[in-house]
Amino acid sequence: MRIPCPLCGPRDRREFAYQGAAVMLDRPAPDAGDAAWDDYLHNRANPCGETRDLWFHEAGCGAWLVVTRDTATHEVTGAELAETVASS
Amino acid sequence: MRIAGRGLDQGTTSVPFTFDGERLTGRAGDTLAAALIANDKRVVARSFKYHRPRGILTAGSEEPNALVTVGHGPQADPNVRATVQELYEGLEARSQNAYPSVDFDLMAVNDLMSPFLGAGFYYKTFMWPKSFWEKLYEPVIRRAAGLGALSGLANEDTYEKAFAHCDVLVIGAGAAGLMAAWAAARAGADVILADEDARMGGRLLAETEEVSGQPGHAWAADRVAELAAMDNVRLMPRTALTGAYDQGTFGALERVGRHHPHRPGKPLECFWRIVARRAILCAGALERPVAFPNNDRPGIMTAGAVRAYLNRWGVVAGRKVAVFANNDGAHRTALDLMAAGVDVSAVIDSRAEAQALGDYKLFAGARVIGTRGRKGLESLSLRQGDRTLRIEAECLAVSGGWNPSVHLACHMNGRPEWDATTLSFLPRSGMVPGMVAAGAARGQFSTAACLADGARVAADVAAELGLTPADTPVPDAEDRPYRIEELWAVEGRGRKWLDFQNDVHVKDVRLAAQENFRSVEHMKRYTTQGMATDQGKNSNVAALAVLADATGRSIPETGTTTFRPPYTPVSIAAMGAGAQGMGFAPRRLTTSHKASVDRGAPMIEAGLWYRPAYFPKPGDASWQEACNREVTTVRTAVGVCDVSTLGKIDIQGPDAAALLDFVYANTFSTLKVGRVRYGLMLREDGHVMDDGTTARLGEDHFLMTTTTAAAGLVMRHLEWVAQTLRPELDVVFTSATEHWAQFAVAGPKSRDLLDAVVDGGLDPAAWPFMACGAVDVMGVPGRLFRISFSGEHAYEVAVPARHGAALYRVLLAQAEALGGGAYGIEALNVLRIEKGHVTHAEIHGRTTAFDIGCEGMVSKKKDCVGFATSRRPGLLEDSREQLVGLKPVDPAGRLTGGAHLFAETADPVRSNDQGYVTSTCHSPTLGHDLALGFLANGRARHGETIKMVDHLRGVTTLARVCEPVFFDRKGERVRG
Amino acid sequence: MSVANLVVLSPCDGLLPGTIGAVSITETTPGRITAILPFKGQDDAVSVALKSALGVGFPAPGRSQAVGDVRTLWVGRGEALLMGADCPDLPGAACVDQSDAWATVEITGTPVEEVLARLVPVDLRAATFDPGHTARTLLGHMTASVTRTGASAFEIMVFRSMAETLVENLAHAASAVAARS
Amino acid sequence: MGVSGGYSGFRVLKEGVFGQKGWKPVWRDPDPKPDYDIVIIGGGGHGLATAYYLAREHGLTNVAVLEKGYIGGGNVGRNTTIVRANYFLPGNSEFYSHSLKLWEGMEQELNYNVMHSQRGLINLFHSDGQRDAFARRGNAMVNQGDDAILLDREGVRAHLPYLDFDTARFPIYGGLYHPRGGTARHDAVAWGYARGADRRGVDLIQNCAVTGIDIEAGRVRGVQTTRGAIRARKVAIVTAGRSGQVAEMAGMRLPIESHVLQAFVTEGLKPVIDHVVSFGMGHFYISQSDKGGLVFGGDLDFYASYASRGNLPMAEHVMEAAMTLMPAIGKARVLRSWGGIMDMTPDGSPIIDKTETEGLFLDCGWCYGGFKAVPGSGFALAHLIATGRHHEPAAKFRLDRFRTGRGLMDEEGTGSQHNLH
Repeated sequence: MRIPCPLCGPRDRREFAYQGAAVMLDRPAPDAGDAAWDDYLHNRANPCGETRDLWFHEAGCGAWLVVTRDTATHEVTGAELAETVASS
Repeated sequence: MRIAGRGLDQGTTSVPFTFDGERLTGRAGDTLAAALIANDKRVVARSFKYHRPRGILTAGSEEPNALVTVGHGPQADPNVRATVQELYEGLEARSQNAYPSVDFDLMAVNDLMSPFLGAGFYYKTFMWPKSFWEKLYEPVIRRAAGLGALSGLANEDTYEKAFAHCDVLVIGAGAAGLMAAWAAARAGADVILADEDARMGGRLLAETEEVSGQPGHAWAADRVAELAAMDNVRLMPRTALTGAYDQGTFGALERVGRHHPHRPGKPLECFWRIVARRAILCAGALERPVAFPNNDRPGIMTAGAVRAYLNRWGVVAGRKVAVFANNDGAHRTALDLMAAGVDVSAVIDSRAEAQALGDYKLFAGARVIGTRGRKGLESLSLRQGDRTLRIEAECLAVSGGWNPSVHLACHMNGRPEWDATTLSFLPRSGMVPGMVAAGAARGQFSTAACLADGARVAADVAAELGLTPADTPVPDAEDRPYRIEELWAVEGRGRKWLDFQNDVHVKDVRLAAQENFRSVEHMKRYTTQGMATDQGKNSNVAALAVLADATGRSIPETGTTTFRPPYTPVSIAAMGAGAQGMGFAPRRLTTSHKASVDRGAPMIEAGLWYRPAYFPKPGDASWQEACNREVTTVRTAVGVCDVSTLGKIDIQGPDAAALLDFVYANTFSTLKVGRVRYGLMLREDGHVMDDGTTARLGEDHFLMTTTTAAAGLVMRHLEWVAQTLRPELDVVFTSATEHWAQFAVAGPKSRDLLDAVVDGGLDPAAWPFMACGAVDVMGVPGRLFRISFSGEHAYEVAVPARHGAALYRVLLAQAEALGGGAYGIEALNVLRIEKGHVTHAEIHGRTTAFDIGCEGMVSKKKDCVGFATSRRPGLLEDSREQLVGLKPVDPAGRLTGGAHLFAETADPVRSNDQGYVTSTCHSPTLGHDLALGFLANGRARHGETIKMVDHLRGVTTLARVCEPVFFDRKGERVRG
Repeated sequence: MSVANLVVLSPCDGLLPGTIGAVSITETTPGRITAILPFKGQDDAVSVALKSALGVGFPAPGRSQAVGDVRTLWVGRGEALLMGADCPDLPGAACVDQSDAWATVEITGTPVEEVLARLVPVDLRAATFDPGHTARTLLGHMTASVTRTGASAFEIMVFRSMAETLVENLAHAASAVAARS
Repeated sequence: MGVSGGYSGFRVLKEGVFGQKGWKPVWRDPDPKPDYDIVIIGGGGHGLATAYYLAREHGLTNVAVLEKGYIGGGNVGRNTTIVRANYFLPGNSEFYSHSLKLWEGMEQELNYNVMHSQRGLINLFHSDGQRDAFARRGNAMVNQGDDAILLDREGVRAHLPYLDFDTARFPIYGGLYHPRGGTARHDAVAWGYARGADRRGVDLIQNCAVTGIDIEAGRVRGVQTTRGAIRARKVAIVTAGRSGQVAEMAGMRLPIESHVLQAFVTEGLKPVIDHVVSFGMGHFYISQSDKGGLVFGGDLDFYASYASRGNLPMAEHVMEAAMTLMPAIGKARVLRSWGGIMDMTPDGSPIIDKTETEGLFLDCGWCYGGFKAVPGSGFALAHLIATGRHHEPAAKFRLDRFRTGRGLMDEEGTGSQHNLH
């Protein structure tokens, strides 16, 4: 499996650490309440198909990425710097 | 036997080897199988279940029968395919799965029992009495099962792994593959051409057909030479593609050093990770046998193998050969044999309209219905219409048609489709993204079609890559149509074997259907069909056809099982190359490593680092004595310990403090420049992630310290926060761990020590507890932190790592002059337990700030990672297990790590469990054992006596619950 | 920099140089190394300041720049190493001394790509990885910085504490390559 | 009641004499009825065991098990066959203990040889700290009434002399020995429960995919399937590897992310490994099947996936762990690899619970520990469906523990949020 790092180009999966669904970018306010935090931290759409998830190029450039990927086929259709996604 | 004048390597040197201890001779270029055939060895193995005598079936890696052990001692290599193993001088091969010998195997008694040992019989018996399974049945079954044996000795051979990258990976170097590689290379692509055979050419080496007016093998040799001369082509013979993985990644196994006598240092095998923009699957096709009664006798081979042995190696497995097929391959085989002067006793063609193509006895519309010969084929019976005939034959060449090698194309869950013309499964396009099939791998069976297909597919691939395909002329070659008629199993008395190695026959498949194991997966699992070392390459399609027939469905309706990697088995040593011994993970060494080793310290692993456990001295009775001495040294004089392994992260920027406020539960923006503060870091789930001290070196400049074990995780976490949760913060950071060598200097005389090494001496007023700043250490710019893990007046002094070794020696010399010395992590652990400092034994991932008594550190005035979730009701309940100290009621009482805690009079069972012990030590300072642990509602129970029970070590001790600080509770010594 | 009492030891002290088959491995001494991490929006300013002070700018991802012995080497998102010169005053960036953090070796010889292909997952073929190209990647199980310095020469950097593992890994790979010929 | 008849050694001999002609289908292939008391979605190990115990323990036989493919085709047919009760956190401890007891009577109970082999399991440790952590675990096991023995280095050597005790990167300090741990023939477990349920009148309906869950006024009414609508008063979702998709039909989002876990089997070899060996530092565990194949695996590939296949980095890591731990198996050849879909919960422990929809039950989130749990899970879910009350040993497998933070069961201590296990 190869992940197209926007900074480094396509790299072997072994260079990356994984952190799950990109909904982790939408962190609730501290006082959002237990239900919001439960949903943020635990509940997942967990799709069989296209998903956006978070990868850390740990053995590479150190960038966090949002990768668009298919969980059924492992096709990777895109990768963006998470910082760009989070700042927009 | 060897046929004069045949084979590609005639007249080459003879090669001595042994088989089951017998000295034999083959010739250079032989496989072990070819050499065994040349030496008239018929029974070369025993089958898995019934221990039936078996001979060589095929001429390739799909061989299910001829598995042998090569070599001896630690080099012994079980389950080697004799059909793949190249002969070399001194090769030592032994047969397997037979006792006392492959010719006379006592376990063959199983075959007599076979009427009772049908598919799945074991699910229905061996249940009584209950205890007999482990004691009797299972050991007997295990000993009878298995094929070869491992030596039991640690591997001593070299294996390696490597990466390769290319534009186009061509898999298989037969007619299609050579053309594909040639065409792709001429278009300018970087090409890797891999073939599992030692010699490239595929079936061109095994057949007599001409290509472009040359013998096929000669044409292949020319192409290979041409490719070898091109800079953009890498030829990888002896390399089997084992798996197709995501985004154009392939696994491949190269046999590097298996074709010659053992050469120390040379790898036996290399496991390749090949990354290709495109792949062309030219893996050819595998011939399938026909299931007829007693079709497993030695001497019965696939027809293609008979031709390969004859044409490539000049050997044949019997004086009289018969041929049985449902396709034209039968005739081709007969003609080749006759041309070589071999007696062809009959050609049996199941197709009624078949015509003889030469001067041989043809039985059209006939079938083989039985065979004779206990240790090898002697004769066969055939039925043609109403008549039955017996034909003498020592070798029977069988062809049930060809199965395209679609395996790699199926590795990503794609299912091949049934083709009613070729009676085979063909790959669909797109099954593996970027891979296309060409030639026989997609059902193109004539040489001409393979050549043309290879060229065409390669041209398409080159165009897709933006290259300009060069004009690649396709040479002339035979272009006969592939004519085949369905024939899977022949009725008649006797077992009709499908899976030769696992001893699955037609009746087993029918029994599975009869018992309603109708799904192809159920049938496979119930009968073990296709689960042998060939993974059904020889038998799956026929078994599927039998199942389809038994269940009244068509083959496509019945489906296929899944092909999964690897295509051919891969040794663990190859895929795990480099890891044996110390290679499994990097070793991180501090600058004081050598000095510690020189002092005899046992070095122990801590988060990839090595740290000294303790420093023994002559006369020490045990490690405990050394540890006690080091603890006392620190408490009474001064000790020195390398703490460079702790993670150090340099954090700078206008928002550096804001970042720290967000990642730490407590506040850092209020920290003064030149001061250090202890920080507690939470995971977003509200549990403690790590702890450590952070120093403020400047208004916008901090240095964070992490634990040794969590350094990498914390770095990842900081990047996470900075890049995704708080991207607006103007802050940057980088690891500074490796630049610095840092040493703890702890004990009442630590100031005296540092006063001697810090340039200008140490002004006590400038260095209160938790101060930090730059100092020069013997002329070297360094840093000093007045922090303490031991609870003593202590410092940590850091210099650039190039000076680390020297500084450590200076510090030790100074310490020794003051009556102190080095201390290791055993003593460090005792010191911190005496002070009640937590480590990852306590912050083990399941504990919260509340649990460890640091709830007050979680600032309520700001958000931080883990803040909201740490407020969940379940994480703040008094009933939670809370950090406590434990002291034995009897000072001689033992406290042990991992023991559980109970009320004094309660039975030590789960329902009474109240907690557990995390850390223990013997405190030389206090003269008894100490422990930290977690106890339900523990903070409210100080003073209570509880029972500590360690079932595993047989220890029960009454202990007093106390505050988790045992020494200098007011912290006077650190400040003193 | 060193004084009489605090002797200097290089990361690969006692481990190198070495020649195995047709490759040679030597420890190199890049001089002072400073990690430069520009603050928000300061990338260009930092690059200009570097360039005017030393002639080398802040490198693009995957690239290095050199003027004589002074180099800048991209080592990750928003971070480059300035090597071979004291760091000029760069108000727009954090500058962190890393002179002692790295073990740096040069590996040279005809089969050098083959040797590194045993350890590094990145495509280092000359066609795609020119002199001056650099990659943060793995070498065995270590994170590493790999830079092509010539037709048959690469510079490898790993953290100092792993110098021994680096030398062992390279030696193993080189031996296996040499044993094939 | 059933069709397949009793199994015994005598019967095997008799059928052998008569050419195996007397063996009848192990289960029927009924068409679905329009109405059942209970519908279980998922014909894997847990679903089949649930059906069996509903019939056996509660006399409930108007039950259908709906399987979209073939029975036992999910993780119960694709795992490393380890059966153990060596958990230590409250909730897990009592559950797996109960499950192991059910294993120990399974063959006689089901009249089916699942080849449960209590050959002993050894978890290795490599530091003093790990020894204490394993001591905590072992003591919890003994507290629970199970077996655990703390072995020192020489104790491990006596059991496993082929390990690398001298040069391995992570030196062996000792091991936690669980003599009652072992393996079983995985497919047989599914078939045994299927046969047992079928014999008691449960309808096992293969090739029947559920496409919708009918809910009216907060109460479950039945399911839509590829073979028509089926009414039911109670419906249980027991679909490991597809829990998220099926729960979505009921409007639920689960605390689950599905991952791939690879496993490997070598060619057959004469007996060489007699135990189950677990090497936590290398995320590696291994045993040898009765057929002779070394069956082993490692950690998750670590990316969400439904592809049932993995990639090379983790496969290589597993082989590397094998080589550093037991270099004597280097010449064994991997014959086949496969990937299972693991429904990972945040804390790594499962869920057996009611849902907010009345009559709808959930049995999911088994992470990579579902096989050993088959009997215990089936027993507990049947109890919950039949009585409306949690079975005591499974009472802590609650869905709301993540929201409340109460009773989290994070055995690995890596965190109770996704992708840390």
